[in-house]
Amino acid sequence: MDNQAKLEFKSLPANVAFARVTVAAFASQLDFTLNDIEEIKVAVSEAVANAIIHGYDNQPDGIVTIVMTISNGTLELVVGDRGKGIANVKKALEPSSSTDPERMGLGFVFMQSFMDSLHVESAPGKGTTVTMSKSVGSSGKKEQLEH
Amino acid sequence: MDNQAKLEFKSLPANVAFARVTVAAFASQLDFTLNDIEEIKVAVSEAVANAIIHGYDNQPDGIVTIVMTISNGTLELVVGDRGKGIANVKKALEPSSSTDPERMGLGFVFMQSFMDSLHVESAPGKGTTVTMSKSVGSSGKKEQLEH
Amino acid sequence: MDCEYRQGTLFVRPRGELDIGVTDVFRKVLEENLAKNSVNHLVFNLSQVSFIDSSGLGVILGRYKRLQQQGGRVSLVGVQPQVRRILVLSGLLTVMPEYASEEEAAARAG
Amino acid sequence: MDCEYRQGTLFVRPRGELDIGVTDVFRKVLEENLAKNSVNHLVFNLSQVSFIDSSGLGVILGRYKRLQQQGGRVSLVGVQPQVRRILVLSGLLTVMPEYASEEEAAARAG
Ligand SMILES: Nc1ncnc2c1ncn2[C@@H]1O[C@H](COP(=O)(O)OP(=O)(O)O)[C@@H](O)[C@H]1O
Ligand SMILES: Nc1ncnc2c1ncn2[C@@H]1O[C@H](COP(=O)(O)OP(=O)(O)O)[C@@H](O)[C@H]1O
Repeated sequence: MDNQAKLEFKSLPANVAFARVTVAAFASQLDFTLNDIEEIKVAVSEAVANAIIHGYDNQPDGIVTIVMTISNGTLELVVGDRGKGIANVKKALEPSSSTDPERMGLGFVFMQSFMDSLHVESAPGKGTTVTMSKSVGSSGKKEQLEH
Repeated sequence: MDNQAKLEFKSLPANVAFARVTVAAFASQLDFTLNDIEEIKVAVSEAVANAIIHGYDNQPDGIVTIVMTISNGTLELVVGDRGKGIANVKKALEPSSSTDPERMGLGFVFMQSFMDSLHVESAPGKGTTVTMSKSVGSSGKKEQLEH
Repeated sequence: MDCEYRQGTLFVRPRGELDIGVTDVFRKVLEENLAKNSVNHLVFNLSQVSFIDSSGLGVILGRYKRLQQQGGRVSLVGVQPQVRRILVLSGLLTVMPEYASEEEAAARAG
Repeated sequence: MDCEYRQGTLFVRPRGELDIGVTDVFRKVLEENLAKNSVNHLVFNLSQVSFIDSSGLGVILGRYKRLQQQGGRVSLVGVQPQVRRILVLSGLLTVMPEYASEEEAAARAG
């Protein structure tokens, strides 16, 4: 069954947990394992935390959007903000490339590790859009390939 | 802490449970009791089920929206559809006034019983908007008044 | 959904949340079981039901009406607190007896 | 957040989900406790932590760096499976020893 939903919320730290629960509830319409759902929750936390901390510099009046789509056993998530944007996306995607000394620079690494695909589009001053997808059964396949 | 979020989803029966979990997660940012949260879940189920069954006549391509606002210890929910609308809102609000023989006509009764306020606006052919609110501590007060 | 037929009594054991996401299947399974067995007592074991709204209630009430026309009866077992409030508010608990266990419900079948 | 200081060791017992909704408080409580006690061993008891993301990890890593500069050490206790995967992926488990209990961590304080 194909499905689609969109969530919009203020850039408040408390909404990271809210976004996580919402996406997990939507994802549970597919036959993901509990482990898959935990991974999706981490990826959502990272993308939403980035929108709030980096995109909106912790200002609470920004709007973060998440478009969730289920199609053919795949969950696609598009997390968007209209914040400050990223000048060099390629560099931002590298591990430990945080622009904030108090942070680890692992957000994109986690999104990449826990989802099947990650795509980032950004324009300075305009905002950032993070597109991630994960298919049912893909974790098993991934692990098999690695062995 | 004031907060606001908006959820939009397709008019699929499976999304009633999804909407319930999402609103409950948002509501949990206030100090509601578990009982309050259960009541909010019933009210959301009724409003969303009505939008899907009555508003969109069970067609899956409609869009249901829920605007959730937290302000001064009060949760406000606005559940909207762009479906067929209600010709006589006053009559629809009466108990057992279902237009469907397979249904109980208790949806609005439950929304009214479980929330502090209920307001319905509708225009035939345009859609329906159900506005409900509930304040922290109101259930206790209500019961005290009744005794 | 788990159903068991024993000597005129149909035991039904739904699980989870009874809203419009599941009412079609719930109604269909009930109708099939009522059609293939001679049921004079329908027992809803709601001990695994954590949520119900008016759509879920509607399915129970619909089967109640059907059984009543045929001179049968409907009982409830294992109602959880949050489900009980809905049953009370709807008036369903005043027309359907509630028992502590399936055995007790069966014994009182009359 | 529950903190306990005993003979040079600070035991910290956060609960729930460690994301940016709680990291400010988490960091503040840690800094206060590290300021008022002479700590050479910091033990994070994560048995009640059900979720962590890179923001939560950042707070742990930040205290690790601080303790290391002062010649102190940081240990982990009670890491749950879903939290372990994040710790492994981040490399934190390779720099911080993990113990089965607070007692064991304290005993190995060296
Ligand atoms: N939504 C965003 N808006 C603006 N900048 C971002 C956004 N997401 C990520 N970035 C930039 O990319 C860098 C790397 O992100 P990430 O890997 O998540 O690490 P961290 O969040 O720990 O800094 C950030 O430090 C930030 O400069
Ligand atoms: N969103 C809606 N769009 C169109 N009609 C509606 C909507 N919500 C309610 N109604 C009308 O109001 C009536 C009463 O609603 P309700 O009290 O929830 O009872 P029920 O859903 O059991 O019929 C419905 O039968 C329907 O005709």
